[in-house]
Amino acid sequence: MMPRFSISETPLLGDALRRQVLDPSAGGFVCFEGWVRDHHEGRTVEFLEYEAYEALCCRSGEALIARAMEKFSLRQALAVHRTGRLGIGEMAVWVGVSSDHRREAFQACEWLIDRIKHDLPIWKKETFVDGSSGWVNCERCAAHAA
Amino acid sequence: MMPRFSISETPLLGDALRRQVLDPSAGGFVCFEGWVRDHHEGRTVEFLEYEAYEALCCRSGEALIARAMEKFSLRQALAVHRTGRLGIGEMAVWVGVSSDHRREAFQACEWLIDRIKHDLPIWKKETFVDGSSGWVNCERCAAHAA
Amino acid sequence: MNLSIAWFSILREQAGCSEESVETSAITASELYGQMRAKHRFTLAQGSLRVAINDEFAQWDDRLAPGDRVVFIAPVGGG
Amino acid sequence: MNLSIAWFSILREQAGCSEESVETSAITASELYGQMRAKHRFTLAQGSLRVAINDEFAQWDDRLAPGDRVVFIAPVGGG
Repeated sequence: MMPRFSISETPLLGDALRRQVLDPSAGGFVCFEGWVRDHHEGRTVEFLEYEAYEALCCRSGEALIARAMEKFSLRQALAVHRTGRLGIGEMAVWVGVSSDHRREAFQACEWLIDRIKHDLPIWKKETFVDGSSGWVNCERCAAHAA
Repeated sequence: MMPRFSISETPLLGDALRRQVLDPSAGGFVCFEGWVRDHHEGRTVEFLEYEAYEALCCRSGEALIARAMEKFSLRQALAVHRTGRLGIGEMAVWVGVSSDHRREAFQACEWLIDRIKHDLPIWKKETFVDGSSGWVNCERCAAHAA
Repeated sequence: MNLSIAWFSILREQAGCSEESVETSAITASELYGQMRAKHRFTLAQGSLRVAINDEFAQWDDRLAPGDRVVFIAPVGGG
Repeated sequence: MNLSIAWFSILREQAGCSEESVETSAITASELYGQMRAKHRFTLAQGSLRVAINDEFAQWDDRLAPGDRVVFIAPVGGG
């Protein structure tokens, strides 16, 4: 079986991914793309770096997608997360689902990206134009622990 | 200003539409595509025909998108609806939005497709493989009225 | 007065044309639909329709003016 | 016993390597993190981490076995 969750070191191409969830019985398709945006908490972002623990991501990602397909009666579902250095506007993650009706497609797509962001071991390091940088959600709790 | 809502007699190309909602300040993009599916209420669909009252669709569609952009703090938003005869798997409608955070993008995209389907004068005629056909939501209430 | 009416979807099929010019005594959109329903034997009652005048949604008791372009809007695809 | 540990993100930077082989007396994942935190001077307390053993999420009091591959998972990007 083709993997439904994967990690990619190269740019994500939405159109090619979309073709993998086409299904003649599906009436609705919803996709989410996460883009690197130029600001975070009022500061100007220069670039991001994503790092993934790939073996665990793929295993857990497949399980999440299988669960979503069952829970929301999907026809097809696919998700890919980028790693490496990404500039402003680049696509960091793509999640696409197709289902008979649109309601389930919206719910499933949002559920999947929430779970992917929350559960999977993928880290994000921000570098700002002022030269400062840090791992999101790591530096602050580290400071508290110190 | 470029129109944000339009009617198209020719096939919709998601990738080209997506490029129109790119924005360096957006972190999330959500799109919905409505596809012609091969079944409806247990019957096998052969093709669909969409007909639109274009002048009113465009005027009301622009107003819906402007309202969504304000209500959900979107960066960009765009919607296009097909007309004419569509075979199984063809794209009938495309709605895409970008925003700083994904939550608003999901809400806005779903709100927009709901309003487009409910409010705009776009009609759908189904033709089944058994040769029967009818305008969705018109034949049944017509039968009741008769 | 003289008005134009554009027909779409099931009403277009039942009227047998996409557009017509009518000379009418109707004062309101509601009266006009009554006349047209009798003329074209439309199956749909007014209660299931909406109406637009000059490409804007209108009320059934809105008064018509000469040259208005009227469209009666049958139920849309929805879902 | 001998184990391998893979380091990611902030822990990789603070450890100064991506992977290391360790000879340890630790019985549980929790004890192993305590030893590694002292060795590498990690800023993150165990309470903010998760742990995986052999590419599956594990519990902190799970017992380690020789040859296990352990990964300590710092807080992820989230939002």
